[in-house]
Amino acid sequence: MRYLPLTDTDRRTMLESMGAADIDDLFRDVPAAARLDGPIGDLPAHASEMAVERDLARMARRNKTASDTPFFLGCGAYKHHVPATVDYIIQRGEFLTSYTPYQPEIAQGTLQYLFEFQSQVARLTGMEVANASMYDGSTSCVEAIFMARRVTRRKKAVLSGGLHPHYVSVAKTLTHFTDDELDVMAPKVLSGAPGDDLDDLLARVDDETSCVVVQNPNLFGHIADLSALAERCHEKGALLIAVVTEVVSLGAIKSPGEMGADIVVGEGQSIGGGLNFGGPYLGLFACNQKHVRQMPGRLCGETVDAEGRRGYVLTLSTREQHIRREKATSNICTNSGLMALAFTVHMTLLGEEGLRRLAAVNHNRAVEVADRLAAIDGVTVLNDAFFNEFTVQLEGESRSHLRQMAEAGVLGGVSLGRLYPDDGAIERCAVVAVTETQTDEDIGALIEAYEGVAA
Amino acid sequence: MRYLPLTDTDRRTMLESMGAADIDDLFRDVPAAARLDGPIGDLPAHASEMAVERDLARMARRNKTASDTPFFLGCGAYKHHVPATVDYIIQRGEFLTSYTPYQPEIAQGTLQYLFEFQSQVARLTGMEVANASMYDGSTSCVEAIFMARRVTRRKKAVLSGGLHPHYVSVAKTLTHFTDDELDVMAPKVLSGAPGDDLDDLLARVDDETSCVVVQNPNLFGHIADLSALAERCHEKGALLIAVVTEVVSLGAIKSPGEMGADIVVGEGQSIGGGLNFGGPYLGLFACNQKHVRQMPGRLCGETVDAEGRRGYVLTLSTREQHIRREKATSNICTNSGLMALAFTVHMTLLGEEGLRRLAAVNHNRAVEVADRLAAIDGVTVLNDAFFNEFTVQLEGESRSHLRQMAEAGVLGGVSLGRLYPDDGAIERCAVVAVTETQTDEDIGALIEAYEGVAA
Amino acid sequence: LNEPLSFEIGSRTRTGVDLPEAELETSRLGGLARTEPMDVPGLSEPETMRHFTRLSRMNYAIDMGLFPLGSCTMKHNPRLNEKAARMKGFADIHPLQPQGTVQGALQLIVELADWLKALTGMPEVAMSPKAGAHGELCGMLAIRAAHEANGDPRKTVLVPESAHGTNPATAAFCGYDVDSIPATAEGRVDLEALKGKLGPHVAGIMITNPNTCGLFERDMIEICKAVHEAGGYVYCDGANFNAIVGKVRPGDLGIDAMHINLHKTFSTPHGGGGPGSGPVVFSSRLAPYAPLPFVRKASDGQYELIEEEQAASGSHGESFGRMVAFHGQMGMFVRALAYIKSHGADGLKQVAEDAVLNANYILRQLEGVLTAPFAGSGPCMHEALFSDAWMKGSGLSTLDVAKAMIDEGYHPMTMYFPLVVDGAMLVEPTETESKADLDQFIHVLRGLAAAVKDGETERFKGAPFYAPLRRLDETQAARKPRLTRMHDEAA
Amino acid sequence: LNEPLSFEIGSRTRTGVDLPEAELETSRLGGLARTEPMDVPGLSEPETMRHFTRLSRMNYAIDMGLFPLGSCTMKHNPRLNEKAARMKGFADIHPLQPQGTVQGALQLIVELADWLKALTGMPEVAMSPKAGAHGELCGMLAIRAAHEANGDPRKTVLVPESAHGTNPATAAFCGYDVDSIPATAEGRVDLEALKGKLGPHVAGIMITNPNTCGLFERDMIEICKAVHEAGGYVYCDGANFNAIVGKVRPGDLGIDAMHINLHKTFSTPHGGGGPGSGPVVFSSRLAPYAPLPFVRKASDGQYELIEEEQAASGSHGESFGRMVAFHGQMGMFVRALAYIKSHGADGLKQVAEDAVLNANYILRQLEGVLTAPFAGSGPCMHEALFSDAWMKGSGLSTLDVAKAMIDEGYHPMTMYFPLVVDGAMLVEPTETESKADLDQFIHVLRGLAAAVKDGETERFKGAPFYAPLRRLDETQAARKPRLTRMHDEAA
Repeated sequence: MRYLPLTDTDRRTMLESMGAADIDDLFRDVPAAARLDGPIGDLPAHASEMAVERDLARMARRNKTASDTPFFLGCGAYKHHVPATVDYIIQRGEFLTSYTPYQPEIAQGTLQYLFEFQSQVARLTGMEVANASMYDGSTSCVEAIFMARRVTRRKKAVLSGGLHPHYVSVAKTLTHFTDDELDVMAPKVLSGAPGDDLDDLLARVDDETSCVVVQNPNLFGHIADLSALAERCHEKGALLIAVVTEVVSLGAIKSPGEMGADIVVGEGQSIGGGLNFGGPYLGLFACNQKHVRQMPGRLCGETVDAEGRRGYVLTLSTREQHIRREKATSNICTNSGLMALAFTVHMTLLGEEGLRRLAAVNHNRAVEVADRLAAIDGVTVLNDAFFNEFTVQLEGESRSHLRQMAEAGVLGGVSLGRLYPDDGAIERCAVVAVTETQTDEDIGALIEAYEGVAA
Repeated sequence: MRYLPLTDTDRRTMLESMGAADIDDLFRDVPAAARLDGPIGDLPAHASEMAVERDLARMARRNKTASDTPFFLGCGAYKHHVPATVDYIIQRGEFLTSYTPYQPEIAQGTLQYLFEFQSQVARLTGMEVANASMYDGSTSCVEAIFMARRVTRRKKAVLSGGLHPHYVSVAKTLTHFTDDELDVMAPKVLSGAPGDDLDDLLARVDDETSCVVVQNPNLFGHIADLSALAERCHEKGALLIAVVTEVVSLGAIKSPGEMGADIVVGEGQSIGGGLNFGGPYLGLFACNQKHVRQMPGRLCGETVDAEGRRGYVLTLSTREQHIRREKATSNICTNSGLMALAFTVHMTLLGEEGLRRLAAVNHNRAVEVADRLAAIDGVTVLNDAFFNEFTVQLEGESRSHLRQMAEAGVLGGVSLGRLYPDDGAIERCAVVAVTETQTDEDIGALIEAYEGVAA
Repeated sequence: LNEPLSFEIGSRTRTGVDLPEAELETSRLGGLARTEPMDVPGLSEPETMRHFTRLSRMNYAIDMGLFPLGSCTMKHNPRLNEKAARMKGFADIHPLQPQGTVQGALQLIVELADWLKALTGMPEVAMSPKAGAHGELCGMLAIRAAHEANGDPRKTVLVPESAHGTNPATAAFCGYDVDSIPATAEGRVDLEALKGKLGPHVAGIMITNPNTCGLFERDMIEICKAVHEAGGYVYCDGANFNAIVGKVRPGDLGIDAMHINLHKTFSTPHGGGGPGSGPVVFSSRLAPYAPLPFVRKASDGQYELIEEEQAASGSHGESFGRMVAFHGQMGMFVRALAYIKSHGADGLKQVAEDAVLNANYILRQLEGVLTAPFAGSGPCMHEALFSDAWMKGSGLSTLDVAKAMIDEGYHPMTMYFPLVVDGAMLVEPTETESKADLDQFIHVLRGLAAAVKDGETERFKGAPFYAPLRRLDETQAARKPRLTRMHDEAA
Repeated sequence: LNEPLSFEIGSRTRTGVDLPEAELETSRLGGLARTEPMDVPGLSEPETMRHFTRLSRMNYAIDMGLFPLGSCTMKHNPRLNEKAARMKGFADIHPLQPQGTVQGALQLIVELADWLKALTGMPEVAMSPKAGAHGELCGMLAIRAAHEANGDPRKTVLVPESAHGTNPATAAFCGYDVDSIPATAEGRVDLEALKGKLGPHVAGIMITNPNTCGLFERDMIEICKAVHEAGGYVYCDGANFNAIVGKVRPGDLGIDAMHINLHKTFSTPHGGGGPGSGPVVFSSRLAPYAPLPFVRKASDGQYELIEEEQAASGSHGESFGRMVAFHGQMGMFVRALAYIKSHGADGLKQVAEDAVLNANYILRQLEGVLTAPFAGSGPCMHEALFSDAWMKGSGLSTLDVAKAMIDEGYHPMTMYFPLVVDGAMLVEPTETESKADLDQFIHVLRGLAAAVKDGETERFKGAPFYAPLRRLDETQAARKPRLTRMHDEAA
């Protein structure tokens, strides 16, 4: 077997050296009743690299890829161009095959990029500090709710109607057995500002509220000014948690920090990451310095070595499970290292200038597409403010229309019926995302597809 | 422009520092008549990575690839499976973006793999030494002819009829203006042993002959025992140059060294290299120690450093052009470094055991395919001895038949009419190559395709 | 040679991408156009390449040498896996595409799930957990959900003292009290003590097997029986499954839930800290509570995704819900399946055998030099545990030895874990080390042990001397944390 | 930490591939089955990965820092190029496939050829030469063929004394005598001396422009005129085309043939010594003699390959023939075109400007410290030339300074070339260096110059101290060459 360096001779020599008769001698502590005789039957035997590659390629070919088709899906996962440099860097064995940097003397590569990553995320979100990343946006979000509980010592979280329904589900699941209380608002199909009802949200914040969770741009693509909400939260002693699932938007719109958010969580997949059918992704988590000791997840900090040279270490690990065990801030003991590296490399290539340009291309093209779709009879664009995705309402149920487009080779958006199956008004909606990756031909195909189903 | 780090501010500062008014001040030595005013018209401006990638991908998609189709072409370029490890290693920046190892203290990585490469090539070919590679098989071949002239001080080279016609062309081109004499034999469509007529070849070796060049397996896939020819050459004071275009064959058949060759040249693309539409490939060049100072190309040798540690350097460069100028053994001043690295890595993964197995799979499958083709009415298999490719003769001109198969999606071999356009017997022939990469379905499709054209 | 921060060499106006200088249309931004600077520096592409290449060269990695971190299972990461994960058909598909357009992706998830079920002998698997600790959470939530469904929400989870820190943290996260079970003198769970703690308040046990002392829990079947009889469930921390894959099926031991760290057993790269993936297998008793989503092969041969909508109307009504957005770590699934198919059933069995053989070889070659507290407890499994007793009186610690290993060209072993042993050194070679590499490692450790005994204190106290940096001041880092580049710091 | 040879750690029976243990059928091998051992060791995949990863880490590379090798043009190698070259549609097609199945590949060759013709202002290009020196050969063979066709086979080629060694070697290879032209005191070709050597025996001149002193040959148009008037052809060594691409078209200067090193001007990776690619552009006077094969876009929009068969019956009957099997370095063509399209016409002009600006910056910043013999000859082009005059009397040589640069973290500059200057140091930064990196380099060289003047001899004589190895004994290597691992050496 190509991955196993021991030869049969090695094996014999080693067994002899320890006085073992055979390999099963070393498994003698396994209860006899549970020992397997030989390879598990029914399962195939080992295969050559060529055979495995061919087998997997066959499965890969059964999927319609975003690059090979006019593609307009978003809702928490976005298709952006990732420079080839990014993938080269994350494949270098020194990054790919290293461990968590617990030995900082031989892990400065990982530690320094984490410090750069934390700095980039903090600046983009308008916060003071950020952690070294989490599993994904949805888990960052629920961790923020738990953090708000620790900070405010209150248990009621208000979740806005524009929050991604998967994020809502995750929050429900993880708070179900704790005594947290969730006040989950239903999404509204409002013309002009679909998703959240900010006035209603404002009204729900009271002295029991630990936090308000609001997504911006929200699931429906709408963007809102969160300043009043932040003010209200702070009056009542609650924290405002802002969720960003399309981090490229931060190149064009006010950061949550500038609008007064206390914690910003998000999905960082858009920068450096591919679609990957939903994972691995990159959870972002940022807050202000005063709350840092209640923050979950790994943190990298600057220090000096024995000769006074600058260096980086994992720090504040007294919050973490391997030290605090059941009193830890979270049970999480990993981050999303390679995805964070991909983010850092891509963000370094972009810089502020590049991100601004990228955001402008995304937004301007989205405006163009929205206007062209709005011109179709039977298609209504609900948003008046959006970044790179927006909601269209059709005259009938959108899911079958979108399947029909897919069969004709156009992936024309996310049908909200899939995410909110029981709501008649929402079932007529779809979210259309536009990035720098669609060609003019792709856009033409999209318009034609909507004309086809609206007709 | 993403590859250019200077900013406009940098440019201004730098120009000022040297008292230059503008950049064109630095180009003032260019005659005014030849200076361009601005970017060359008609040519497009710079483009984003995404745009360039898309543009090239569009061209790439217009080609029918060997993996996506039943594919049986050989004749000097072979489709083999290359392990993913190989491509990872050759992409590491430390190998990919390094220079010729003239500074051995910071180039031991390159130098040591070259030493390993030379050792591997020497052992596979059955020779004592090998160089660090050349452009490709065809240029190695003509360099061997020149080397034989230097060694023997004779000028007549005899080229066998089984030598790849491109190799013959290259030899003709490069000897045309020197006073070398080439005796080029015509290929023979002999049943049993197509390509060479060894008896005729033997008869042509005389006291004027500097070398005999014979390919094994030859272009027609036939393999022959070269021992008698070697003996004859040595009697007459000539060198035997053996050409190997399918280096995997050395895992199954006697090495040219064992059969008495004095120089072995070849194409190493089969190990570690892709098809790449013909380039870059890997020229192999091996000979015995006594002729090493007449050898062309780069050589890596073992030595020690100032502290006595083993190390490697480029050596015997007094043969080379940067020292000897017009008296150099060759004008070549590069090798095929990355391809040699790919060969070395792949060969290290294979080892003797793996190469033997690989060769056995190739040969055994080729035998099976040959037998199945021979069973078709109207198809004759000419070879009785072959490694992984063989010649079939059809009842009509093969080229149109093979084009017809290609249109039906089967790349069923190389039509010899393309390589020898004016020979009626040969125009009915095609060479079919079988490696480890064809599936049973591919073979089924091939048989069906031949049945179709023979019918 | 320190590498500066990108913040020190880049600038706000430089960029390594070529994008049009389009002016942002602001009329559709609701008055929210960003005006504050981001202050994120950009670099040209060549500068970026060098910056990160140089950084990478300050790391140690499995590609460079033995990585003997016990319990972390740093094994060879095949590049075939990387190549497969980058096939466009897997890497370039959206999680919310119509299912008809992602049949191959769903098929891959089902194939991997089938392998995991077959290898563990358990009937159900949840694929979505994003890492080992997330898998633990998944398993414990299922246990909690099962008890709730039974109308008997118990309060306590038993955890052996040798457990990974994530175990008690996870139990607490699910709202449980944690009660610790002591170890026997031979390093295993004390069965009698365990039985003494069982009762109607006990929701279950979280047990690691092979355990973190590197030993197989001989009494596993009895432990499971006892817990089941007391109405509890058995969660197994599957971090060490690589020691027994293909040799023992956890389902045959009586386990109810176990997570599998794909990177440990199935070689997905650790990546300096993730991304991980931690599918959880379930017994039939817990299967109904497993989280959404699922992927199933329907009777018509189509693969289908079962999410909230289908579950509400179907057979997954008892699922405890969703743990993550979308469907889990697809990229890791592809890598793991590539590895599994490469090994096959015979190869995976060989993996466990070689991992255990290599660890025992190290244990036996070093037990006379270092202290191996459980050397008499039978063969170890995939890792060999040593304590610091052998260097008592030298003035040196486990940490010093670990740092000295860096100067010998090795990453240190796991230190001070498990907690049941003083100054623990936990060595896990994995199956992808050759005998020659093990012999070299043993030789180096023997040399270091001799140096300790010879009183070469400075060589240890000052170590590492030959790493990119000397020892770092962790106290200073934690006292006044500097976690980001300040805006006002000079470039 | 020396890395052993694979021959020392591997074995004949170990393998890192999984292939069936099929028995070789010998009946169809004509009695020629191999019996002698190959003695080529195999390693498992993890061992192979480590072996070559460790080896790689002993190299210096452009990805790690400035690589100031004059005349070698070590510039950034974009990874986009690597990605494009690996697209299956380019990497996985056979050179002898029916042309209808490779239209995209032929199109790519035509597109690149069109760019090269437009950038050089020349009407024809031969794409097949495999490297720069191979391109030289191509150009000189065309010149020879043209003279033969004119019935006037001349005997002599003029080559300036500052030329690359490949120039005289190539001329000799084509059967010419080489006559050397002296340089003027300002480092350019001596026009009068040149004119004096012209005559009916002169086939042509091989001239490098910008020349190897880093200077543009001001008299280039006159040189070409004089050579043409004498019935000769002008071959230009295009190694330094990167200094003028987009600024000057060689065709406008009167050149008849010029090779282009794709790696120097168009960033294909150097790869530690190849593979290269050296297309040759031709004036209309030489175009008929250009080698086979060609690719052409036919009137029906199809791309077609013109090989021996078509040439014999068509318009390429005067071609001097074929230089290589198949059609040239496709993989390099893809990379070069990716680079060219990325830059576009505006970017390529900027490439030349920045390359020249960076070199002049170094020249002017260092001319007061080192000796710059041609500093008064006008601006340099893409490289700055220094001599060793500034360190006369120090007992140190150019070599010593170069080796000391290694300890400062740099690859040395080109040494002892061109030959027209004593102890030459030829520095070429290229356009892909930032100002900050140039300033750092200048700072280091100033420091070294000061150290030379301060008599810190040992720092130079012993250098490098901080490289993987110290200075290597090249004499021993050449005296009794050990070029391969001996069969009888111990493992």
